[in-house]
Amino acid sequence: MKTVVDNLRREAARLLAGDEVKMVIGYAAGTDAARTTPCFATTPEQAALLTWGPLCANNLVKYLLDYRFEDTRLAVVVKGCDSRAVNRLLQDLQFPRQRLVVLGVPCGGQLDRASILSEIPPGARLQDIEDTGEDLVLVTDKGRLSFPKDRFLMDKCYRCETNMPVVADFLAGEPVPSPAREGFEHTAEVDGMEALDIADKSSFWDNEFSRCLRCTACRNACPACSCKECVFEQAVPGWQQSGIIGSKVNSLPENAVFHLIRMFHVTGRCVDCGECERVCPVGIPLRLLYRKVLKDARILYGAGTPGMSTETVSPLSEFRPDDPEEFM
Amino acid sequence: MLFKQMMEYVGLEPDRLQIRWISGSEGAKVAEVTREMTERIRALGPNTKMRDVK
Amino acid sequence: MGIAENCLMPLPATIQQIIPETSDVNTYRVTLDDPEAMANWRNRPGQLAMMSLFGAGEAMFSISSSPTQRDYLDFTIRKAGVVTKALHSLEVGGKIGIRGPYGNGFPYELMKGRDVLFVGGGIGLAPLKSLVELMLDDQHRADFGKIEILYGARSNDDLCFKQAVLEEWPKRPNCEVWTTIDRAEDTWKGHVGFVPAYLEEVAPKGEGKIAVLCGPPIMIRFVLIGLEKLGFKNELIYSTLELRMKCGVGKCGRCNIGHKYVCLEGPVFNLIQIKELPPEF
Amino acid sequence: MSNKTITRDQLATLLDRLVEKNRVIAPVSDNRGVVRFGEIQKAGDIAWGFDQAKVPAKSHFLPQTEELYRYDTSGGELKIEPVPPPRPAVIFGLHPCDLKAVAALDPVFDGAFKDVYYLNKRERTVIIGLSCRKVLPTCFCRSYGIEPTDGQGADLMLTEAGDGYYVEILTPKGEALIRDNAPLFSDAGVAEGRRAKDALAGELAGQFQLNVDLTGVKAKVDTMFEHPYWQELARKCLGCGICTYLCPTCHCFDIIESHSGHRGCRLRCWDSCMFADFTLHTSSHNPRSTKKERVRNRFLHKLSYHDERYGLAGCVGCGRCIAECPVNIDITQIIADIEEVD
Repeated sequence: MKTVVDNLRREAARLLAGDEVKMVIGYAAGTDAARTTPCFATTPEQAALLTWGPLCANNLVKYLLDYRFEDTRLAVVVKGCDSRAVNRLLQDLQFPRQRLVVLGVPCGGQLDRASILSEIPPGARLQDIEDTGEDLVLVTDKGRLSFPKDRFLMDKCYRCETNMPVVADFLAGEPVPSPAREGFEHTAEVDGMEALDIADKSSFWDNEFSRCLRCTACRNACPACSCKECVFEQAVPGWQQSGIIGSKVNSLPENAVFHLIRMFHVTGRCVDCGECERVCPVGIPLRLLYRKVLKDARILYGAGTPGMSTETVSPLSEFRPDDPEEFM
Repeated sequence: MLFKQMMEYVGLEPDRLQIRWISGSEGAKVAEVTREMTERIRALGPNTKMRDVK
Repeated sequence: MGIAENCLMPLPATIQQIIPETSDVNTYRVTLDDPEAMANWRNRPGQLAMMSLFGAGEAMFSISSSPTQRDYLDFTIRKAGVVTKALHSLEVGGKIGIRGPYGNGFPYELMKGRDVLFVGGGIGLAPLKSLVELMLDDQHRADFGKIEILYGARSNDDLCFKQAVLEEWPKRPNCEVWTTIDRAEDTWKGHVGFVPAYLEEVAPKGEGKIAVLCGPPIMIRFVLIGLEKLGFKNELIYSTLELRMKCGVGKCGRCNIGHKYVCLEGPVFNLIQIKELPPEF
Repeated sequence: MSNKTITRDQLATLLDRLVEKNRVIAPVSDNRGVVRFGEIQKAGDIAWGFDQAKVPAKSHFLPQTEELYRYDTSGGELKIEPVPPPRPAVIFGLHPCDLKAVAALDPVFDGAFKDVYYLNKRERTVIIGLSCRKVLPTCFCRSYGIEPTDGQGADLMLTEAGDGYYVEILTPKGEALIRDNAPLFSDAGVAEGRRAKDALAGELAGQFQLNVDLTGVKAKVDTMFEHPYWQELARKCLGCGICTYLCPTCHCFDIIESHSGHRGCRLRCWDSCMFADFTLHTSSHNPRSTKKERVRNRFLHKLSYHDERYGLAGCVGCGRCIAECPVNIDITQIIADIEEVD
């Protein structure tokens, strides 16, 4: 881990010193030991703030969109899952390849902050987290607590498809074993949900959607959401004046419509980075929605996980005579 | 088709969505499909899931 | 819970007359349905009211009629967004809602005994008109000195209140009106050029004089610079600042500039106050 | 009336009884363990072991979606119908930071223009506060002069003591509630209750991990409007509404149209100054057009504007925004930074 961080800092400092990029978007230490925070280094000195580890869940690719209309060159640190989002943005011409330096990091899995914090006894202060490879040691002012790392692994990591970046100009470390585990079928939960009858599905999602705060964190963290103006915020065009899209009304139907529209809009774009689910403050299992889309796109159109390469075409932006349909 | 499967997944009757390809010259088909759709929706009853406070 | 006690509840009102101003601006002459509410309505020039279009929403507008006119309220409104489009689709007799008045309005008491220069751009003349007409009213005319009005718009068609600006006001004693449009047109025989440039050309003396302005942000910025050059004192320059509003009563958190709410402490600020505000408008 | 005690069972009985004639609002947990203030039907619905409700109590006084009035425009006529006044309510389980937050909201909705929706609910609600049981790593109320056992702002303040609660009676409203349910309360063990509360206060004071020094922060931040700090800070912001929606003192709202045919209603909905369209003009001019202006506005509001307008702090140190921000924007870090930067 230490070498990766050193390599990352060295490369970032080199890029910044040589003016090859104006900014390196990476991770820096957070305000407590169980988190990191996005870091925007613009000088070689600031490159020393960069860090890397199992608490870097944020998908930083989203931030590229903030700079898409500028003419500066940027570098961004990506994990395997994040790197799919890079390909997606390149494919959608949301960011030009020549203005981008991709700094890849080998990822052995990311940890769930909430599960870590739940192990800290009341009154104890988490001071550091040590990663011994197999075990994770939570260092507190009241003593050291050791746990198998798996205990804190994020759900998405059990089903990791690519723990090494699928696109990178610089790799900060040697490949590491994938955190993916046997027995975690990619679609297991989706299959389970599909098996329910429609009334049970309805009540399951009613329960989830009714808790939604409509804070839009899922959308704002989502690298697939690259629209300059989101449909939910459009100045209402005539045809939907009495419609409900874009309303801030928090009610079950409004919330359900919000999520259903999002589900449809990320088809062929969602790279399953899991940011939506991570940022949701009320714990809505959003990946269960978007993984359904991934599964159906795979079955109906033979589409793989978006962003695995820049060659694949999104199933909804291509017509093939043999596409399944029922409307002709 | 994808969207109908999504609807079903969140518990909406997929029959509430119908997409038909009808050319500008097929007036009779429009009438027929509309009639069929209307009956289908009648049979499904009101869409209570999407009903709002109004 | 009486309606009057609820500051977010609009009063039913009816459109009595629609006066076309330009191709996309109309003046709506409105009365409150409750005669008592109409009789009790008091507003200062430059104050705002929230107009409600049922089925579309609410939006804040300045009242363009003179406060001395007690039988109705005028709103001069361009067709632009959801609410104004709905308004423009209504006819005489159409039902709307009104709540207000909101904001501070122009401090016309402080203007007594002084000459006043008005600078307006486009539809920005609407709130100024309210004050101009108050000052020109026989009842108040003697209280104020010379009245000068410099008014411009993008084109001849965009000039509002043509009858008043081109015909009535110039004929009033001790009242001078200059008009200009941005670009030359065949139908326009008058001055051509932007308002700030015309102001420099006309060069009214600033000494001891009040200036009152309203218009698009860019015009305001340059006119403020021009007025300072002409010797207008900062505390005697008044401008309106308009921001998006939802409640009008200082609660919804939208129209703040620094810690000031434009719906309560504005929309009228003098230049000293404007300079103290953070530049976020 | 002097202070009382109440046993756990009697408190449950009290709440069950209050449900008959009041809306009773208390911390409830959903199937994923997210605690928020919601209406209960019986005392058993309460998430008794809660540490902090994620969604604060403002949701009772300023609901996320609230009907303001209904209208009917059929036949070319216009009828506007007010909503019925709110039912009397009891809200139970506000920790000291949330009590202070309600106090911070009061002057916003009072004043020259009275907001009857908020004020009527406020007037018809009895607030039962509850001392904290522990201090979370993100709590910093103490920096705002709040102790986790402070009852200020509550009508009754409960503190766990032995098998029950020590009950402080702080207002005539609280006194009336006790009088109406006198048999459930006891005078026994009041002195022990008082001592237990003092002991708890001492213990909790030592648990704070986050402390900030607010001296001079307002004065400093008032000079920092043009500081490049905001641009740097805003880079990481996603512009979502988590911090504002979960903040107990944030109160921004939108008024929304909802109609079908001639009938409709106006709804007041939470809105957020972090949203790009919040200040967008019809002309497409936007005074807070980028994340920089929006982030700056939020923190200036918390650290300066609210205080400037109402003489009360706009932050109560509840730490919800720290805990939930997906990119680790941390107001205590910002306060420290403000003191640091040139």
